[in-house]
Amino acid sequence: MQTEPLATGHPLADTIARFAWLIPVFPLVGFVLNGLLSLRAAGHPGPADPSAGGHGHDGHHRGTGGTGDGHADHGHDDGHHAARHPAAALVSLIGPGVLALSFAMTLAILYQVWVVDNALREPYVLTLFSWMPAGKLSVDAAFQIDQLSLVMMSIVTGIGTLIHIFSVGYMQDDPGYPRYFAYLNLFIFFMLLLVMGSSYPLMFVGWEGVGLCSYLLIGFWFSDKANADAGKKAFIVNRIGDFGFLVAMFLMFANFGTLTFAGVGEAAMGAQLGGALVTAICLFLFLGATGKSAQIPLFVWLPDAMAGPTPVSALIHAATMVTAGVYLIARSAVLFSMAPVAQLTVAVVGALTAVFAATIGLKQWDIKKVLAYSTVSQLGYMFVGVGVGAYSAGVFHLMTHAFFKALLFLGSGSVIYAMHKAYHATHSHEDAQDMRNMGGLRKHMPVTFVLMWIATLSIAGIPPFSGFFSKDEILASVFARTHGSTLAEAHWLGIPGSVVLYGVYVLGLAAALMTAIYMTRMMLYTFHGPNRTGEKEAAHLKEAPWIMTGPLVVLGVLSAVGGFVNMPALYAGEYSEQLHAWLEPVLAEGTGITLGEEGLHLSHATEWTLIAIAIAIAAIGIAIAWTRLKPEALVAAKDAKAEEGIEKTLLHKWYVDEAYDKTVVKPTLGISRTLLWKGIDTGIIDGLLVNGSALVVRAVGWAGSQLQSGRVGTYAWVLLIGVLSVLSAFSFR
Amino acid sequence: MTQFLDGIGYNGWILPTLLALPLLGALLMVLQGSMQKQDPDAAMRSARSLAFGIFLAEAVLSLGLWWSVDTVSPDWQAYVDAAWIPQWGARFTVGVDGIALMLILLTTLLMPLTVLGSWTSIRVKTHAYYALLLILTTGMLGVFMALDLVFFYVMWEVMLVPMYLIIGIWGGQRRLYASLKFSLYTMVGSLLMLVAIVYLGLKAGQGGPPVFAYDAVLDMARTMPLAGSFWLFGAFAIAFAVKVPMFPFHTWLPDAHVEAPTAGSVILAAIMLKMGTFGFVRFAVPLFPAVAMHPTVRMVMLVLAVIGIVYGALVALVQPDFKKLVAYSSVSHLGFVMLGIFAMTTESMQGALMVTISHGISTGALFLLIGMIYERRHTRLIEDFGGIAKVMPIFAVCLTIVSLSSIGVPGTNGFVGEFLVLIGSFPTAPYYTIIAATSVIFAAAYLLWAVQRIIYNPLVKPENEALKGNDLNWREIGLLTPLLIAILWLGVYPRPVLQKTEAAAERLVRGVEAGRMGSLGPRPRIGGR
Amino acid sequence: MTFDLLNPVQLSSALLPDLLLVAGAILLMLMAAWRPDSDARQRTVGFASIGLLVLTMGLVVWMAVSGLTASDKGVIAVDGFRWMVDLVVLLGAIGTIALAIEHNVRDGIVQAESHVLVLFATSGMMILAGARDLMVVFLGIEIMSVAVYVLAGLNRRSARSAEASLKYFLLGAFATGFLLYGIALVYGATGQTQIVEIGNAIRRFDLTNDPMLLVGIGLMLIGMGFKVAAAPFHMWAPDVYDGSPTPISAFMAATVKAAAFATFMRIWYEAFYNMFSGWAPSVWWLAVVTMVVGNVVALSQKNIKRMLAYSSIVHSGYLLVAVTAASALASTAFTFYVVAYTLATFGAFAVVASMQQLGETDARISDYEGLWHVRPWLATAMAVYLLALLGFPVFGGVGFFAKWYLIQAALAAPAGLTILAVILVLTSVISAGYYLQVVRVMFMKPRPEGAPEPLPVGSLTRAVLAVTVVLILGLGLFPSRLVEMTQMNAFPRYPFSPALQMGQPQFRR
Amino acid sequence: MLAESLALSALLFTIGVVGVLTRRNAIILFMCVELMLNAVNLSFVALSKVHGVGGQVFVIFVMTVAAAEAAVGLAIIIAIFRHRQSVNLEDINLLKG
Repeated sequence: MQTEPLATGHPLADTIARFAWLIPVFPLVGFVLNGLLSLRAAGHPGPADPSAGGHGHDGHHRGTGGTGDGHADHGHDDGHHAARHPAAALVSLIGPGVLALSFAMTLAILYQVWVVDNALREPYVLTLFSWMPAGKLSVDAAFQIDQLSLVMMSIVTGIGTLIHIFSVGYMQDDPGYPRYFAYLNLFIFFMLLLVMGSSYPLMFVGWEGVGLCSYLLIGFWFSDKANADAGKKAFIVNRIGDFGFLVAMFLMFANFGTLTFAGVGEAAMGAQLGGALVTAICLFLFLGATGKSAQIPLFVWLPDAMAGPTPVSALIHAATMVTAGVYLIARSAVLFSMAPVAQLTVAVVGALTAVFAATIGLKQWDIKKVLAYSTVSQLGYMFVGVGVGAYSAGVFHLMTHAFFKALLFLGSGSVIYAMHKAYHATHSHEDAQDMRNMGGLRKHMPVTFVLMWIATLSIAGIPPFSGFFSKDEILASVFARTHGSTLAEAHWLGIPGSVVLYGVYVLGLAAALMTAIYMTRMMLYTFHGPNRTGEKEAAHLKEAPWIMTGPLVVLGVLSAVGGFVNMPALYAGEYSEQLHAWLEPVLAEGTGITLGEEGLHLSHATEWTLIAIAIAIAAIGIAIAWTRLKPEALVAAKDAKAEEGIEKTLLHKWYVDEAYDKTVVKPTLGISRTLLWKGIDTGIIDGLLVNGSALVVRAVGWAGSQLQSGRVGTYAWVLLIGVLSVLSAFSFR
Repeated sequence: MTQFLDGIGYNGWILPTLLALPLLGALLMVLQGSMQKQDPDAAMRSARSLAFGIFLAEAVLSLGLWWSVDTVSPDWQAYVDAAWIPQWGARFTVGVDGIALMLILLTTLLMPLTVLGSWTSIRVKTHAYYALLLILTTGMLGVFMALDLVFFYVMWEVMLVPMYLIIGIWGGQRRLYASLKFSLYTMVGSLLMLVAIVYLGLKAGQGGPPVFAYDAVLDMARTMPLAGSFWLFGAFAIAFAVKVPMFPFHTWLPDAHVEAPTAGSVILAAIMLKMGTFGFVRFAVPLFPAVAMHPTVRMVMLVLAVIGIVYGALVALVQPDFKKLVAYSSVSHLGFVMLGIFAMTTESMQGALMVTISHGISTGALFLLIGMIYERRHTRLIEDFGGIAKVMPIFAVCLTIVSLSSIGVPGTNGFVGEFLVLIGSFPTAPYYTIIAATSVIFAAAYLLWAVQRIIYNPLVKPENEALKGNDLNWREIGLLTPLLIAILWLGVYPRPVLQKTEAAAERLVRGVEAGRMGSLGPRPRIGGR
Repeated sequence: MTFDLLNPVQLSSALLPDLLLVAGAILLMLMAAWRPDSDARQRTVGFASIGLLVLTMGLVVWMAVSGLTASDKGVIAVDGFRWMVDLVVLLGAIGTIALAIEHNVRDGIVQAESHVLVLFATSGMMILAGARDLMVVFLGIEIMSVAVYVLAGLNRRSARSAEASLKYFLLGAFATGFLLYGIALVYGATGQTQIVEIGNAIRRFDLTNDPMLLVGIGLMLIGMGFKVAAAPFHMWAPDVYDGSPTPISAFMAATVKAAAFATFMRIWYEAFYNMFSGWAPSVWWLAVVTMVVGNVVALSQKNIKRMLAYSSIVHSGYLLVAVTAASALASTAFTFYVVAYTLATFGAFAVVASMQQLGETDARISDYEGLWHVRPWLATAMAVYLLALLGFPVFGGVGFFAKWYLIQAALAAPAGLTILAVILVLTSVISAGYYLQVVRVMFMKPRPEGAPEPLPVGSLTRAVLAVTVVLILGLGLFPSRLVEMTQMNAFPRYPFSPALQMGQPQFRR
Repeated sequence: MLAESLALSALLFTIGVVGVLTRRNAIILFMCVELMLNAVNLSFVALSKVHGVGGQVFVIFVMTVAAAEAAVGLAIIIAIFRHRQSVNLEDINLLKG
């Protein structure tokens, strides 16, 4: 292994940062240990064998219907409440423990960056070994520590730690407990690779790795076909995006000769602004991002992904993995800024996704589905941000979203946990995730109730909660770029860029309105109004243990105050735009290209107007929901009528899944089976050419043997034919 | 290590020894078999131990090549040359370069595992079985090290009969059809190559006695006019394309794979298919660079390679039989190798070699796993399984890891090869590469779907529930462990392998570049260390 | 020394092995007729015959190594080619008698004369091997044929045997008519019956376009084609091989064919070499038709003897490739191929003979099902023979190099027979269909319930099997000695006509 | 004279061939073959007028061989007659395929 030549002399080289490779290694170690524990237990069938009574709870679980968490079923049905995994204590220590170590390490590096002068004028690249040297290609296993990756690392390890701790409580009774933490640790490892990798291929490793873990965790309760299907779907849809990522890398290598962030950024600076090459690279990269970050047209996997345990949804499908696409674009800031058309594409797709997903979120009954579509919608926001070249705004929203969406998911996890316990106690088979079965939970779960409202206000964009600042900044950035930026001057599908940007802005507002509506709706149905769980069950509803609510509280605080790190200069004075400033060394170059030399500045009046509009929209949304929706009128899921018309369409998510199934999946399978396999393979090649020629030869042989009649006369005639042929050959040469 | 090996003259005797040892073993096996006739169980035990011992010795012996072979040197390594049939110019000439080295090691290291994979599944005529396996090994190793075209051809054909018998005697239901199809398909290709080899030898002899030495033939072949070498290339290419197998010559493979016993499938996939690609790399392309790189020819090969990639994946998608699915996935994977070879850049060539090796490991492991579950359940139909992860968690873990490697998830060996092939091919064959890259989607689709239906989903079938407590035993874990380690090791740190093959790949690419311009270009020269 | 063949004493010396065999055979016939037939008697005469053959072989070897030659003027050749063919023929005869001694019981043949007939046929073949005069050729063919006509009908209890004999006789005589007419016309055109003189006359008078000569050669080609069972003159062969007692089938398939081909080669290379452009297209087509027809029809055979008969037809096609190639290399390839082919065919028939049940006359391939499980070595030996016939390396031993050599000859031929070589290999793919079919029946199928246990294999048969297998496999790994032997007697040693020497012969396909 | 003799010989030979092709009786077939051989003999004799005695010597050989062949052939025909009670070649087709 070679030591890093690049890093020597870097201000961070002599600090703890040179051990940054430990950050991903801790979770990897955790994965190995937990994995071994899980296998070891599996290998020794005993009283605590995970599959004991496996049958019973399978049946039970299917009874609950839908894609709900079935966690409480596992290991409980046989009545052995103490059926905890034998290694549970050790696992509970290792799983969150390794994460805490990583988080601590990240903080330590952050601290170093703080104390060392000019610590990160240049990114600190830590090369471990040469990974794929072949010909001109040289890909190193190297980590890049810079402001952007530090933000991401902090989010991943910080939120990760919280969610790990939450999981200790949430998953405690699951027979697959060590396996769960093994997967979770592995996920963190890959996520850290993704954000720390110093080149696209290394990022791709993490990219695919998190997809893999997502697959494993979505299908964690694989005994239910729906869960396993959801995992598979997530992986395959993601792979479509990965294809784009791959092609983008091919283009980069073929044209720039390098795949490191630094190298590509440098090469991109020299490329032609708006040239076909950078545009193509960016569009392919964006295809990758749409897969991972669930944007149109590849968003379909994310709602299904809710089949996984709820902490997984919080960690992977809200806070970290799904934001990888945003990170990818922020990482490629220069590249994207050189391709305004690609940027506009990103923004438009983001805006459309934001609105589209929000409409679906309006009519979902499953609490996690609401949050899932909300996530898709918010990711759309982030793409709008990075799409218009406001990379730091995108990253900002990424961060606040990580706070409040993790909180929302964990909160909903708390709720589901409580619902489950209640239904389990009464042996009911009702759906624990259907909001129609909830209602009035604030009495039973006050802590969760309060925290969830904080998150809701945050996501709706009510000041001073974090979501307000980030969302506002994105919308303001869009508005600001409608004039004078490279985007405004570009043409997207023939439409002038400024028109497109206005459209994006309006869509963003629409999405914000709907967000406020569906979030309020969710809160109303869940916590307000009368309880619809059932009389017997209601007695069992209670707040989750502190190991679960503890992390919720932390997230609640973050959701509430997280926005202060990047307040607008308009009113925050010297405390303004700190995140922006922090990220400047990484992102400024890209933003600069979009905005031009001197940048763009909105007048204060305009800014105040924009803020007012945003707040008004959020308030209107909440008001609409609060006044129009009547939780009292709701009936429990089992008594509910089927929806009609547009409501049904929304409930069925605009029938996108069905459309994909009809236009892509079914035809692919059909063509493969009937045309390719049965037709070409067994039909033409095997049947006609291979066996056919064999048959022809055999048939001719059979005919020949029929000529061999056994009669001397025939033989003499054949001989004569030979005689005549030979003689004529000799005579007529 | 290198000094020690030099001290014992390792390079001077290792290659002939590697060839002779299995033959000797086969002889021993036959002798032991003829002495032990009564108890088939006792025969099985003694036969498999003997076979394992011999293969292990072979593997250990071959390991020294890793150190003793100087892969950077332009000379053939471990070179041995002896007279054989002087009147025909046929010689016993063997030697290796970095490419052959890897394939030889793959073979020798995999063979002991195939014995372990056959440990309990082969119960009748065990001595004959292992004797054939041993002879097969000689043939395979011979192909990889032959530097004389006659010797190469003999070794090439030698593999056919043992495999024919292994499929036909110890195979499944349709073994007769499959074995015949396998042998006829292969023969069609190889006999045309025979004509081409003889022709080349005569030409190289320049009117005198024929010359079949690789280097001499190479020199001669590169000076041949395009029209003539077109047919010769065609003859070689068909022989190798059948073996690879390239679309549309692939239909023997699913049948052969499905019907062959586990070890047969493993060897077929892991090693024998590689002879096809090796043949392209060693013979068809460097001998006739002007033809191989002729725009039309190259286009045809690339198109077939890409068709193979996508087509194999799509057909794999709808296979009800897991073994058949893996067989079609081989068609797809080998398409990558062909793409890499005909894209003809150093990166793609090294990627092709990487795919060659990692496909051997992953698909070999897949077949071993299928064999293990087949021994327990006596079915390979995907729909017969479900929820196996609950009753056989270790099996499930292994299957998952191996499948991921086959899908090409980064961090596993599968990714490195495919990535290098694709990124290396893009500059010279961009559109083909993009189409080929779509297979990352299909590969995930067919394998994950199959894996899901096998180890996930509800556990409802009583036969599957009965597997409880019947998870992989220590032998099976032991035989999978090296493969799993290799999967991860090559995925994370493939550099040693890439370094070993780099010089050879680069020489090949430069030689072909020069050859298509009509000059001789760099090539390995005779002379061992 | 060099024999002067015009001197009767020296001529007799040159014919010493032939004379020894004939004389011995006459004595043995008397011995056989002396006492009533019995199995013991048959064995005694058989062993005596083998002894005589071994003696003759010794003489042949001695004459071969002592480097004897003869003047070109003469009716008999004294050269390596003759000795090689003699050795092949004698070995075949020894094997035939060895098989017959043990096999005759199964067919119910007790006549001791059967062995003597083999000796007479062998003497005819030896004459053919050296014949350098069309009269001698005719005599040799007839001595051989008349004996073999009888041998085919040796099993007097079997209607099939009688039918085989009749068909062979009638068609053989019919073909002899063509051969003889051809000889007459060649004689008419050149005024010569001596082979070398014919060649000289053609060169001297430039008869390449002489119609009478051409028709004569055509007719002779027909006669020869019949004897070597080239399609479409092959129709007799399957029936005759099928009906004859198995050792005799082996004798016919292996040695009779070798001898007939030997004289074919000698006439074509020594007399008609300069008529190349006249006969080459016909022989080319004959080779193609023979390869295709033999292979294709063999596929649908259910009887193993018939299958082997078609296989022998196929191999005639391959050998015709060597004739077409018309070069020194081709003649050595021819000799090599004949050796390999004789070993393999003979071995295969030996297995068929040892598989035959008492009184059984119809040897079906299905009888071999699961043979490996009851007679592993017999099955393995059969596999080796079949793979040798298929031309497979190592497992088929020398069969592969035989085919290799033929391809080499075809490709190196002055006329460039690339297409013929390709056809050769493509048709041999078809042959895999039936050769491997037998292998798969033997190895891959279970022994059927109630299938009769094969009779024990006698020690002589075992010896035949062992010798052939060892030779096939041994020569398959190290063929260079045999190559060396064949190269010592390369044709043609006679000058080409100027037209042929200048550039390529005018024959293109 | 030579040309006429050769023509006659060819004619006789053809008659023999046609006989072989059309007749179904083994003995008659054999007779036709004998006719072919004797036609050739005629050629030899005629040609020896040009080329010397070689042809005549050949004729002696042919006659000798034909006699031997006749002896063996008739014996074979008798053998088949014993099995089939017929010498009609249409009936003799046990061996075929």
